[in-house]
Amino acid sequence: MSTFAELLLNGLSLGSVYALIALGFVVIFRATEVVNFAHASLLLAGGYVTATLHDDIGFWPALLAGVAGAALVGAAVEFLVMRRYRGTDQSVLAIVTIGVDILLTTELTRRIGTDVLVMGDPWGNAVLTVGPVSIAHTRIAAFVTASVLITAFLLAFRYTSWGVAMRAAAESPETAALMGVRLGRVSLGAWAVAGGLAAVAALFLTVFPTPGLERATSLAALKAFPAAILGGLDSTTGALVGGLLVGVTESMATGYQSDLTFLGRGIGDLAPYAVMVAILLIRPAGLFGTKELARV
Amino acid sequence: SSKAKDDGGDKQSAGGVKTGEGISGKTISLGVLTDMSGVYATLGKSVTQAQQLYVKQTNAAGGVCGYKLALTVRDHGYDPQKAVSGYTELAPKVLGFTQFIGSPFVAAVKQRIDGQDKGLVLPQAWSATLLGSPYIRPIGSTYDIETINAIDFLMKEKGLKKGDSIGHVYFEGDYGENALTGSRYMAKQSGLKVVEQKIKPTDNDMTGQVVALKKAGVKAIVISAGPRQAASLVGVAAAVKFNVPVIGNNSAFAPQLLATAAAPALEANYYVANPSLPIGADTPKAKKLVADYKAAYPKDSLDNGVVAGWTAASAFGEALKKACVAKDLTREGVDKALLTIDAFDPGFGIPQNFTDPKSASSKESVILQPDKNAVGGMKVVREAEVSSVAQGYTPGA
Amino acid sequence: MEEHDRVTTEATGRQAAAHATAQEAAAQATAQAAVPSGIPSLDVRDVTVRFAGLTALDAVSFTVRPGTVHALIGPNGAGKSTCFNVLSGVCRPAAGSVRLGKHELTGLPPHRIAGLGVARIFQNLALPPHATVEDCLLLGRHRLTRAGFLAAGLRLPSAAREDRRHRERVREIAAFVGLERQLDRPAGSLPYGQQKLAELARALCMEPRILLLDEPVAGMTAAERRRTAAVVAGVRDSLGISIVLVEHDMGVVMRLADAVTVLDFGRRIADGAPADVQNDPAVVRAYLGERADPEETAS
Amino acid sequence: MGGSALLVRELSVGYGPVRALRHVSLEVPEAAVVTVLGANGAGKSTLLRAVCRTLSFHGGAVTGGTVTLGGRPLDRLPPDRVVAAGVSQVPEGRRVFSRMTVADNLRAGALGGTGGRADRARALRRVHELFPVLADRAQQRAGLLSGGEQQMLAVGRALMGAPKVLLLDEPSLGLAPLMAARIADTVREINEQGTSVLLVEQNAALALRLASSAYVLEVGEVTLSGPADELAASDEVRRRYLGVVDEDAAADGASARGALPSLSRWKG
Amino acid sequence: MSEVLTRDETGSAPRPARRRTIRLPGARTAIGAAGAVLLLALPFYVDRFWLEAGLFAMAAAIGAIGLNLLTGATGQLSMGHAFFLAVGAYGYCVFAADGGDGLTGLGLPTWLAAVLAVAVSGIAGGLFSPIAGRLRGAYLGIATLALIFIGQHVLFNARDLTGGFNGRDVPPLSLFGLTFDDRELLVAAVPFGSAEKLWYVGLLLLLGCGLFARGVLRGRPGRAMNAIRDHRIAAGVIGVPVARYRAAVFVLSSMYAGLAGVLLALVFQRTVPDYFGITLSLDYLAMIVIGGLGSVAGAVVGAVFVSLLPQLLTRYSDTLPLVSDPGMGGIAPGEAARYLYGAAVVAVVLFLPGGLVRVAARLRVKPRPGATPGEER
Ligand SMILES: Nc1ncnc2c1ncn2[C@@H]1O[C@H](COP(=O)(O)OP(=O)(O)OP(=O)(O)O)[C@@H](O)[C@H]1O
Ligand SMILES: Nc1ncnc2c1ncn2[C@@H]1O[C@H](COP(=O)(O)OP(=O)(O)OP(=O)(O)O)[C@@H](O)[C@H]1O
Ligand SMILES: [Mg+2]
Ligand SMILES: [Mg+2]
Repeated sequence: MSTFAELLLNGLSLGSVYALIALGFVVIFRATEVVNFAHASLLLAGGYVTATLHDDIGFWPALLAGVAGAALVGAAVEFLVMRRYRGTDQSVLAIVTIGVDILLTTELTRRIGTDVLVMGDPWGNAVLTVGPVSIAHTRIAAFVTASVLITAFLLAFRYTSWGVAMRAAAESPETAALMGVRLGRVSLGAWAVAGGLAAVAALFLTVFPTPGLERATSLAALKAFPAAILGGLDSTTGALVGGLLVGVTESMATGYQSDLTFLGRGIGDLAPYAVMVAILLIRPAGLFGTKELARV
Repeated sequence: SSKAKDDGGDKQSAGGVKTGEGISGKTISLGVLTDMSGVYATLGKSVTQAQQLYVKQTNAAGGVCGYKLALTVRDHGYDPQKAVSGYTELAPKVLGFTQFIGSPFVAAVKQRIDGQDKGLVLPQAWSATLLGSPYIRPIGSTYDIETINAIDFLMKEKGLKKGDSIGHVYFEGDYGENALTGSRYMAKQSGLKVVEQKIKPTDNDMTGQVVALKKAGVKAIVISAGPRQAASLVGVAAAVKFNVPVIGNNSAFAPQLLATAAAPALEANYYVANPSLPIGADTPKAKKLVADYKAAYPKDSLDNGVVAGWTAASAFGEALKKACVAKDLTREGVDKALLTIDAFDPGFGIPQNFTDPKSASSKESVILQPDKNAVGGMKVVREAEVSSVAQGYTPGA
Repeated sequence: MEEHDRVTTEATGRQAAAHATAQEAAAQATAQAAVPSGIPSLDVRDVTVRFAGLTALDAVSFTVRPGTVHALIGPNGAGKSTCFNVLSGVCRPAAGSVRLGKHELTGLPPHRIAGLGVARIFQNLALPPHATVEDCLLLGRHRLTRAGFLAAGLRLPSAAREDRRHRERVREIAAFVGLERQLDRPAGSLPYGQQKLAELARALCMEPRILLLDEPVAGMTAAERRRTAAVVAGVRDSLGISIVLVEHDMGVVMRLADAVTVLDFGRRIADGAPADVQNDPAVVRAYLGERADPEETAS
Repeated sequence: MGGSALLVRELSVGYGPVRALRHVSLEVPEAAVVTVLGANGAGKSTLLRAVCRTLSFHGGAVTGGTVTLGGRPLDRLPPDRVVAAGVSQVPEGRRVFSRMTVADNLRAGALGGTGGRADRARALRRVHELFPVLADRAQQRAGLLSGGEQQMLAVGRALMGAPKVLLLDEPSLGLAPLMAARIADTVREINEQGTSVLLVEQNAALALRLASSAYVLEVGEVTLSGPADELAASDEVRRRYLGVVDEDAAADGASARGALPSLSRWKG
Repeated sequence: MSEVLTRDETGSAPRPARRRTIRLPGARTAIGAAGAVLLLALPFYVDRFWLEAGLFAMAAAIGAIGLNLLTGATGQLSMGHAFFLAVGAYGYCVFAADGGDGLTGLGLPTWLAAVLAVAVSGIAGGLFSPIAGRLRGAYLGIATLALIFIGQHVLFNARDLTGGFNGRDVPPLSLFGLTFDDRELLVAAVPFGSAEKLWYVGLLLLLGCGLFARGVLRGRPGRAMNAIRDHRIAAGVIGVPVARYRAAVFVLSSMYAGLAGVLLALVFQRTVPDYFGITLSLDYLAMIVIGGLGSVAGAVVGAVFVSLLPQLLTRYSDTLPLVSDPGMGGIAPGEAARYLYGAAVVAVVLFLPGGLVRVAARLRVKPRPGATPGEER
């Protein structure tokens, strides 16, 4: 039982990191309807800035700088690339983000080289032990951060005019422009925010229990895809629930691997996708996503 | 047409040395198929740089047999298509390959190597599946043997005993699964039980694995994964006070880890089995290599990839020298020459025996321990040794 | 549109009324002559549609006699388009039945209903913006053509023959609605009114037995409306098919309809001949509006 | 602030090689209602797009001429600045944000406005009075509304911004007669409060009654213009846009019947 | 290629309708013939490296055509294409191998094995149709990503079928007594190895697949597919059985992928699981976007671009500017290649909206300045 509790807790804590990454996908998707494949590289950028600066200026300023840096990179991507696209097909833009991702990742991995960079976070490898189970302080911080940020975005999307403008721009740029929405600013803002979020996610993705930021870190961002989708690509609540679900699924599949050998080993990575497909079969727009309109 | 077959592939040079593909004028071309932008970039970079260093030094010393060596490097980024293309491109131009990263890719062109090209390939992969070809020759103990030796170390010096369980965390793919073969064999021979945990290179957080292994009550853990996974595993285990020894294969450590928060735990509880002495070994050759490498690449860290690259390049060089003595620098000549080398020591403590293509060139492993103060971050805790189980083990059997 | 009606009907009202009877007689006559035996009647019985917390259709019944134009009118949100959605299979009613001849339509998927000869135009345009008008119309012939993946991929002669034949018919229909010169333009570049015509042509390309028209003249000038109305009348007269018409332009409704059903809040509030319905107080109150100050009609 | 007269001078617009407007000049004086009549494809929507600078979304561009609002050129501004300058448009074909709720659509309408919270609340109340169904359906997604309800929403949304100049592209499209009349009242009412209106409307009778002056656009050019009542009296306009059939209506009708297009049956 | 299907650069902006081009009759045929002769003669002149690169491009083109049918023409985003390639490649091995290497092999004639492998890919696509028929857009895209992970899992774990991480050998194709392996065959004094021989097979397959897809796109199914993409509900009302069509296109597209997989396997001579990962799927998407969505020529052009560019860049990496030897602090050759590749993807999509085929079309149809069609409406 305690193993189960431990795995559950571990899954939830891992899931909160995924939720943070997924939130980045959600923000861009809501504002531009683009699936952002470059999110992984934003993550790397944010982490890189934090990791290289913390020695000199201390952790919190470095984190702030990381957030700002990644936001800047995100904004630059929007300004230099996304904005120049003159078509309407969002899947084409998704491909563009793949190109951007290749560029950014190559540059950052070249800079990171073969190093493993540490974040200099204040939590270290401390764990909180409650009865039989223990949980890392970093993960508690991740959970709190994810919850706070996700709630904040939920409220912002729903209640501020920024949120309304964003959704309007995503749905029909032309009509939104007629409402006075500054299209450029909205999507620039979204990309910057997504960049900032990526930097926060990068922090939690690379602190204990993982050794640090290195070139393969961006691959881990892929795991947040099923999280974003099964929650619903345009839902902040979905990002949280999806992230947690993916985390728990992965943790359980790993923890009970030896009881599941008939499926082949190493299904920890596969299980989230299986859950995702199952959920999509029942709810094609994810758990909390906006359903497709069905009237003519 | 330009491709029309012209006979006379083999030429006789002035000195009476027979030459063939890969040699033009006074230059011997050697191929390097490496990964400097993909998942094995860390390894690829060190290996390649060490080999370039070797070539530079050899040429400075007059080359081999009066021929200069030249490396042609192709970076495939661990992409099968690029790797195969790289091979196709270089195969007609080079005498052999001093480096070929990625055993699946070596396997992909194995038919061509064995069937028609017949050039010597020294892959930087230690999977036993590559054994058996007279042309493809991994250097040093393969992962299965290394793992057997590693567990042997645990049993002899870390209190692991018959009836205990050990955990084995391993990568999907050639490396991990070959190591798993070793641990399974060892377990059978020594009455241990293996609790398997397969992971992927994208997994960076080993908490789930630690929980599972703790639940299974293992007394020690073998990890056949990357440095990050090792660091996470050891770090998490220490944090939850799960104090069992952890030992990894040679690829499961990088000196960079000693700069991370996991360093104390690694120094306390982590061991690495290695097919040779570490880069920081106390041999004259090692010391010279360290000095030269530092001079040539001041910004790069010293790791075992340097040793591996140097070893492979010098083994190839050795074969070339022997072939030159036999006045046959054709591919066959070099292959034959390698088969006569039975105790070549590139300077890292373990002699290599290339006479039998079916078995690894050595079965010895050195056990190392992370140490911040050592060059390359590792110190020796047990000298080169073959366990008795490894002695009796034949790969693939 | 109200004013507009007043204008037109004021000018042509009597004449239209006079026509109405003549026309009805003519329609009756043509109904005998032109209604192909294959045109079944459409029976809508007690159809109820509910959306979360809203009854969009409440036990609505009406019958479309073969070869007639049946108008469905009512205020915005009365449930007219929803009714079309039921008829064309886009939306499944909670209760009730729709019968086309001997076929029960409720529960059939849209393409099966289309296969039975029910064609429809959409209130909010549904033309692919990049395809040429010709391709749009050819799409309408989907149900009448056979070429599958294999035939089309291998360019079997049968597919080529079929293609040629149907392109000819498409041109004929385009000429009929007046789009022959727009055939190779992308549908999205046509002005709104012509897009509506293209929709109509596409529906005609399905060689329907029942044609459902959802606001066919919206967004057209008076002259264009007259022309389109003439096209619709031409369809009924020359093809003899049944037409269900939803339209807010009462002038057009009065000119074309043989029978009218009025919906309000999903309920049927009137049903009968156009002239009767137009004077029904409930209809006037709910739909037409009671203001008839002289100043308005004077323009 | 220089008044709110909208002045269009010698405007030419092209969609690639297609020339949609040629040297169109037009004036919407302060606090006036001006209407533009024209057949399908005459370029009415194009004109409104040119004023609001949304042509680029349709692959079109202004090739000549100027647009000024109260003397201030709107020519090089992005669309949002045009809105900020006080021009608001109800685009053709509804264009509601179908995945957003009705309430959010109305909020989107207020995005470009300069009014405070109280102004917005007042505007919202007025829209709800005008179209009660929008209040009932506040939380429904706009795409699920009926066609006419969407049109009401589109009009209501434009009213939320309290513009100086309101451009309406066929506001009565698909509205029931009763509702169309209500729109007419609304236009009159907001005009009385000082907003100038440029009205494009197929319901020419309604448009001419509301407007003080009118323009007729044909194939991209202004062919007629003048005070609305004069235009309403012209034969051309009566025949083509008011649908008034001449005295020999009967004959005309008969000939029309005779000329009824016909289509042979398909003998598949 | 199929003009109608290429997406336009500006949303609703349509192209000018009439293209007044006076084309010299025969000029195109002449160019076509010259191209054909060139392609046929290549194996006599160029190295195996180039032939192999060409064959990779051909296989990619076949797969991309299939993906374009699905994503470009029907609007169903698929990121799981690599899975179906794997099914084709491994399917062929299983059917054709004789079991000599200890892995499952049915020992069927190789041509039959190829046909069956394609069929099995189609079936795999069909099995996915409950999901393919239900999901749309990004949701479908990422759901298909699951296929990749499932595929990788199976490839690594179903040892008997796949040979695990090291993959399995691919039996060479034999047709009419000719075996497409590396045993040298002298043709006009030129030694023909597997690459030379397969070249012609590849050309033939690509031609066949391209023509077939073009027929489909221009015919009745193509129109129905586009209708589904543009307006699903309306398509149903017009009489298109939407779910059936979506499933059918998914199956067809999987079969194309399967065939591409078979060809790739034959070229590689060995199948390895690492190849069939997410990168491959993304590459295929890049191909159709770069080439031009919805058209056959677009898929081919995009495939050639995407599969040859990295090869070229890697091959000539040493001569690229700014590139230095490893360890010299400069940009490594592989990195330079990736920079250029990423930049090319971005640049093509941004500056050549509609894809590379539109450039070709534009060059062909040179608009004469001043001669604007007197488009009256
Ligand atoms: N899918 C749906 N979900 C929720 N409500 C719906 C849905 N479809 C229609 N409605 C509601 O049902 C009512 C009837 O809509 P319908 O489209 O049938 O009206 P209509 O008579 O066609 O009106 P109009 O003349 O304005 O087009 C409307 O109030 C609409 O909001
Ligand atoms: N995106 C476009 N690309 C090319 N041509 C266009 C485009 N949009 C409109 N046009 C053309 O420009 C001309 C004017 O169109 P516009 O939409 O302005 O007409 P309109 O007067 O509003 O017609 P309607 O009354 O039908 O709305 C038409 O010939 C139309 O075909
Ligand atoms: Mg309606
Ligand atoms: Mg218009």
